[in-house]
Amino acid sequence: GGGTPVAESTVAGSPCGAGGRSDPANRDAKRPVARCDKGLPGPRPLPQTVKLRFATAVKAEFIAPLLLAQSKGEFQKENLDVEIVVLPFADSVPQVLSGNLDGTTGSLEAGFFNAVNKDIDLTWVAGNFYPPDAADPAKAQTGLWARKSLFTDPAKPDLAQLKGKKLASNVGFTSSTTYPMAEAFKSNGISVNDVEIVKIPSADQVTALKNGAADMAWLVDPYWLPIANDSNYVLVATQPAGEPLGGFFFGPALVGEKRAAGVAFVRALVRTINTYLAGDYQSDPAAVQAIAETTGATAEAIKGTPSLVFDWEIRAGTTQREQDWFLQLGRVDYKTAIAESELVDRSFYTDAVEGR
Amino acid sequence: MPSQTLTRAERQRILRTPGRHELAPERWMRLLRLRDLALGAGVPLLLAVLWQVACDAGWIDRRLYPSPLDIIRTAGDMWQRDTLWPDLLASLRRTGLGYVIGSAVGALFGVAMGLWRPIRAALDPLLNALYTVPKLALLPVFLTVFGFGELPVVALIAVTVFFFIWISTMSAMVAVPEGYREAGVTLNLSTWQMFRHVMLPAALPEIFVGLRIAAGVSVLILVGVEFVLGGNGLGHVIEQGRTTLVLGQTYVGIVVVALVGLVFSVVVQLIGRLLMPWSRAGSVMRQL
Amino acid sequence: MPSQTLTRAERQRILRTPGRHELAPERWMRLLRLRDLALGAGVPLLLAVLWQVACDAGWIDRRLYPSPLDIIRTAGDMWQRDTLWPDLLASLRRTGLGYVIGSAVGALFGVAMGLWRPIRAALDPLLNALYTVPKLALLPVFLTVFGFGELPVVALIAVTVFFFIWISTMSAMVAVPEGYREAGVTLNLSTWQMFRHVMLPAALPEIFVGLRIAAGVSVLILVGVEFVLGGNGLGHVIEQGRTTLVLGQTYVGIVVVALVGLVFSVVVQLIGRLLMPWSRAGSVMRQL
Amino acid sequence: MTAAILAEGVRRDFGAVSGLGPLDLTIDDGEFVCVVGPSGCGKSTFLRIVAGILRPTAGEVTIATRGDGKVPLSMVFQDHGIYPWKTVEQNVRFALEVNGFGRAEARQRTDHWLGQLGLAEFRKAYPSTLSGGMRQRVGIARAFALDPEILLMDEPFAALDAQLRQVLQEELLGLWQRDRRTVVFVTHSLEEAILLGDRVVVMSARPGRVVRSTEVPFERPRAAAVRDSAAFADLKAQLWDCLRHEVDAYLATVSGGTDA
Amino acid sequence: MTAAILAEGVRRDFGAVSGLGPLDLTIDDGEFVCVVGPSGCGKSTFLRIVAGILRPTAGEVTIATRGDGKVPLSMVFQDHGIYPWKTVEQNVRFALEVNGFGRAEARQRTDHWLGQLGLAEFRKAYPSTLSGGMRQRVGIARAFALDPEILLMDEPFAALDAQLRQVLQEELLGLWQRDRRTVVFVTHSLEEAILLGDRVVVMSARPGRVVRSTEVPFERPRAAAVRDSAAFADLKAQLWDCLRHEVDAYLATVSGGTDA
Ligand SMILES: Nc1ncnc2c1ncn2[C@@H]1O[C@H](COP(=O)(O)OP(=O)(O)OP(=O)(O)O)[C@@H](O)[C@H]1O
Ligand SMILES: Nc1ncnc2c1ncn2[C@@H]1O[C@H](COP(=O)(O)OP(=O)(O)OP(=O)(O)O)[C@@H](O)[C@H]1O
Ligand SMILES: [Mg+2]
Ligand SMILES: [Mg+2]
Repeated sequence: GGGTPVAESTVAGSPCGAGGRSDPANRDAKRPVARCDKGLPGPRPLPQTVKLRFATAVKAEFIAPLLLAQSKGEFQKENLDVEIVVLPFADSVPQVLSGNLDGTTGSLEAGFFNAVNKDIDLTWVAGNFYPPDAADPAKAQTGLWARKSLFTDPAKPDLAQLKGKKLASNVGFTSSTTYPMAEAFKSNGISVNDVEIVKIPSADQVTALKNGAADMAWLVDPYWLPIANDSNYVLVATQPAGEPLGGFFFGPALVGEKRAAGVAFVRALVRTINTYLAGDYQSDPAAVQAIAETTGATAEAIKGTPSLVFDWEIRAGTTQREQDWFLQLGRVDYKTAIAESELVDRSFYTDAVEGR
Repeated sequence: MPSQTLTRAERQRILRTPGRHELAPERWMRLLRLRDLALGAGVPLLLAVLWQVACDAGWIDRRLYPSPLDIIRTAGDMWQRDTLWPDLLASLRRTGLGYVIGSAVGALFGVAMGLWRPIRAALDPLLNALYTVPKLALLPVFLTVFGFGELPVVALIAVTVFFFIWISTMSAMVAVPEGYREAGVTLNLSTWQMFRHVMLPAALPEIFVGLRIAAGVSVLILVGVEFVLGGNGLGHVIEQGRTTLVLGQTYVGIVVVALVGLVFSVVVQLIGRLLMPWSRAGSVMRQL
Repeated sequence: MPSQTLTRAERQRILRTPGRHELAPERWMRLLRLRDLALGAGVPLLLAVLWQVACDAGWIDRRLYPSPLDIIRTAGDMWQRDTLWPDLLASLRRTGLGYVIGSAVGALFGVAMGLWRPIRAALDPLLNALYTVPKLALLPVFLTVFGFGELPVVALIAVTVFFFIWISTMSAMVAVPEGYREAGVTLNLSTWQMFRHVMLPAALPEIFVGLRIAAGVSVLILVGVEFVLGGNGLGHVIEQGRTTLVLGQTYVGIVVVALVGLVFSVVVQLIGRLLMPWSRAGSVMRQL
Repeated sequence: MTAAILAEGVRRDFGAVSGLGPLDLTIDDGEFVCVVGPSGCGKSTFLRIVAGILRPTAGEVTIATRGDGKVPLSMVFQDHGIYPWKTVEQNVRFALEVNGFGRAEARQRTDHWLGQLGLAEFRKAYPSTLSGGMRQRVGIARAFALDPEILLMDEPFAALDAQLRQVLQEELLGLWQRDRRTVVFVTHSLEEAILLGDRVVVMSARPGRVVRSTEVPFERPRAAAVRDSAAFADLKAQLWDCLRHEVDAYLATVSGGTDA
Repeated sequence: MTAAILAEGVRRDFGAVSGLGPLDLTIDDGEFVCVVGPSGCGKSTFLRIVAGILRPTAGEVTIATRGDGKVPLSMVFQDHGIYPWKTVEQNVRFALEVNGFGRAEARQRTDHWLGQLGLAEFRKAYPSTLSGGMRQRVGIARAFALDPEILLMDEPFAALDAQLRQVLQEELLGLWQRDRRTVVFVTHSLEEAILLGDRVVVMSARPGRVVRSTEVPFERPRAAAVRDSAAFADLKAQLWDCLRHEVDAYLATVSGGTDA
């Protein structure tokens, strides 16, 4: 597991303190991530129990704040009764709209922007995580892995040499990883349109790399593990540093008439992160055990990938950067980017950490 | 005699007269065919109109479920942008190839297992178990064996179709009335002749039920496979529309898939009728 | 007379003698049944052994494809940790419920459409088109209609099973020889009696082929649905093993699914035999 | 006397083939009519029209029943018409039960007729395990047990041995005489026709019309000895001639083609 | 003379039912044997054993053919045994073609026999559009066209009208006399048996054994007038008695049970 500097100092008297906030524009890799003390911000139970239903595509480590908040009773402390259903992001959107779901979790894929563009009320209210070593390709992690033999100098891989090669992907350039990939390609002078997409599910992408069906693949946790120490493959691009590319999305009710419940929900998430998931949480057997129980994975499997940096904050410009690429690639069905103000609402987590 | 009269009054009369079909068979058949056509086209049309009305009235949220007119419009757009045609072609090629290969191998196994009990005994449990193995979960195996590109997609379709045709053919073979076989024995038919002239035609109607079922299955599995594999095809169109929430595209894909399935099924049934001219001979009641 | 002798020498002799089956029918049947069992169990076992050998010899990459022994070991582990049983139960409940509902409704439609041509004409094109609509793509609709929980899963299975039983039943009804119906007419059977005593038993063998096919389909679709929906069940076990790279778990799931499918199919066939005692009466050849 | 069956200009075409020519025939209430005619002339077709299985292409059949029996009409089929999924017993009993006979009566009648037809031992057997003649007997048992007002019989005794045939002929006559049922009996045996019928109707070759309708002059009950009488031989010879004429015509027409 | 068919102690059980008792029968090469017996006594079963469709449960049948015909054995089935998916013509021609007759000969024979049997007009018809008698004629045409060394016929003329029956009896005799084929002919008509056979074999009730085997003393060719001779009547009466005894025994045994 790895670790990242954490904002210290809690202002006495405040429910969390200055450490609970950071400048949204700051995307420095070494930037301290927002944190409060263990157990903070303290619960402020709602007058009446509110039932909420949230969707997640999978029960995996990266969604641990939601899972642990439920299993550790943090929602209960807020007088929230949260039900978690397993449903892919795209399928959950109609249910949010029809009120079957109060919110959903996911990443900034093209579908989110298309949905908002179609007046589907969906608001990004909290971030989720980023890998601890993001932006450091020297460390094996989630990112774009490529066959070493593609490059003349594997030590300093020139992405331009990926031109015309095959990229394994389960959705194509509509997911949130489009942005980091596109940036990496652009900085090497080629476009994502210069590679050929081979549609293959995430779980099978390593197989595809091995049998030649693909030359490269964006491997998410834990699929990069089998080739982490394989000298035939090299990591050429990673997720950007300090910038969650997804998180929690609220439907119209939570943003509107049930706003108090929305704040309580985010407060419980933030408290869960501070209490169980801060720093190198994988060194705490109890936390690993809790994650294992809620995700159904084994403790070893969880420890196989480094501790994630859970970050509830939303960086300024993330939605713009994602949209830029989707617009450029024609993956969204509108022409001018939607303003961040229509997509993001940071007031939930600021209210949570500031005790409002 | 009063009692006699009473008995007469009690008599029931039953009339056997020509029906409309007998009086003007050709006209009646034409009418029937027209009625069938009207009903067959009318019911879906009616549903579409109801759907449209529901959308227009706002009972259905148009953002999530596009109206029939929206779908037609989107389809027109996609057609003009040439984004539907290549996917349709790709899907047709895959499903056609997979269907033909899967049916051929399935029929082969079905025949062999239907005719020889030891083969049946040996393979039935194994194939029965393999039947329900989720083929998509074995994707790595398929990718390893068939590499990439069209081959694993076609193979997945073929493998799925295989099981349906296998079961239908085997059941049909086993169900052939023994009388037919017995007559064949006295005609000194060789195994091949017995198969060609007796077992196959006797089993054909049931095999064609299997072929019809498998036609639908091949389209279904095609879409399922294209959801995850192969970056084009109707399944891809649907899936892409879904994940990017361009739902018009998704519904266009669904409608096209449904039409493909309909045409496929009709074609299989037509071939069946051509191959089995005897199946309608002598039928009198069934026409009504 | 030499020519006479020659003719005699030319004579062919054909013998009709009791076969092994006729000489000791019970013993022979027992032997046959034993042979069937041995073959049926032997072939899968042989394949498993070959697989094991290939794994042990390193021809197959054990990290990607666990050996049979690995699978058994993992299954034992999972069993002891109580992580397999609840998923199996959940899956059985869903698939059982969906199968029964889907079959019942499918049979209903099949019967109605098989017996009445106007209904058939009206619904056949529509259902044929709906048949190939990828049900998973309509997940949002199902969720909106059925809410969350077990209901949409069961509904998806039921809807899929429906189409298979519908086609089989309808085809079977249409294929019932007219002679049976004609006899029923002279017996003054009511519509219900005609259905109950004539059409249904005549169609039953084919309907059971459909039921057997649908048994497998219900398991397949169950797994497919559980891949994306519902946080438990065998499909979830398989998918989770895949996404967390615990491949042993995936293969345990696959094997359990295969066994469930096998048992399901055998049960359907046994019920069929019980319901159709006449189907084996009078059969002499078929036993061999 | 009133007509039980009145056929007026009845025709039946099958596509281009006309199976039954314009046929006019009146069958009186309580009459026993035997129908003979060349193979394929439309005898079965006529019975099927009367039974309501087929509709005529033209013409009309009027059937009048007294209404004193539970079952107006029943038929013995040339190809047995029994159900392979019912045992011998079920085949008979089910027909009775659906026609309003009570359980007990249905059982009793079934037992009686299976016994009469020598099928008691095979009551639990499925038809596929029976010989051809036994299957035909099941069909006969069913029709007899139903005790219909009008009994249509299509070559019912063709597959039975001479003795059983005689036994059943007597059963049939007994049944007919007791309640004066109307019987239409198709047979290929002129002897049988003369022995059983009040009247013998000879049909022409396809499409079948009535070419001759002869009252049988023998008193009932007819002893088997009637066969040896000159009148019997004479009638038989007449019918034979009439029939031969039809068959010859038939063979002359149809056997043409490629063969000289 | 040598035996064409030699049955020694042939038995056939169907589960608990014994369908054919120990049967011993020798049929000479070129002999025309008619078999009569009560319905269900095992006549068809015996033919099926000889034809190789069924195996005996015990005993043995030895069949010796001269080898001078293309087809050693062929059979006319009681239930026709023709294929509904083949037209009348195909049903016959295909049987010829698979048995080594050349295309031209197969066509010629087919045409000939369809003509003889009055089916020329229906050559393109499927069996489901034929009358019962017509279907049976297709089966007969097929067997005759094959010109087998041993011809097994199971009630072949039962569904045919008296005239056609006579025509076909003559055809059959012609065929038999020309090449001295061996014929085993099951019938329910004693007259037919006496008229056609060299020998009449009477079988007992189920399980069938041979209870009587009588040479027919009439010279060939036999005129129809033979029927009127005293010897004919006498022989028929004898066979009738013998058969009645069997049928009575049969009815007595099986009709028991619930019926008095
Ligand atoms: N497949 C079978 N299963 C069981 N029993 C059978 C089977 N085939 C025939 N039998 C029995 O064997 C006996 C003889 O049958 P078979 O058909 O040989 O009679 P048959 O002499 O030809 O009678 P018929 O004159 O009525 O045609 C019958 O009693 C029948 O019940
Ligand atoms: N379903 C049908 N389709 C076409 N033609 C038919 C059909 N049924 C009967 N026919 C024709 O009608 C004619 C009369 O048939 P039918 O069965 O009434 O003859 P039949 O007098 O009963 O003959 P048999 O004595 O041989 O039983 C036949 O020539 C036959 O070809
Ligand atoms: Mg007839
Ligand atoms: Mg018989």
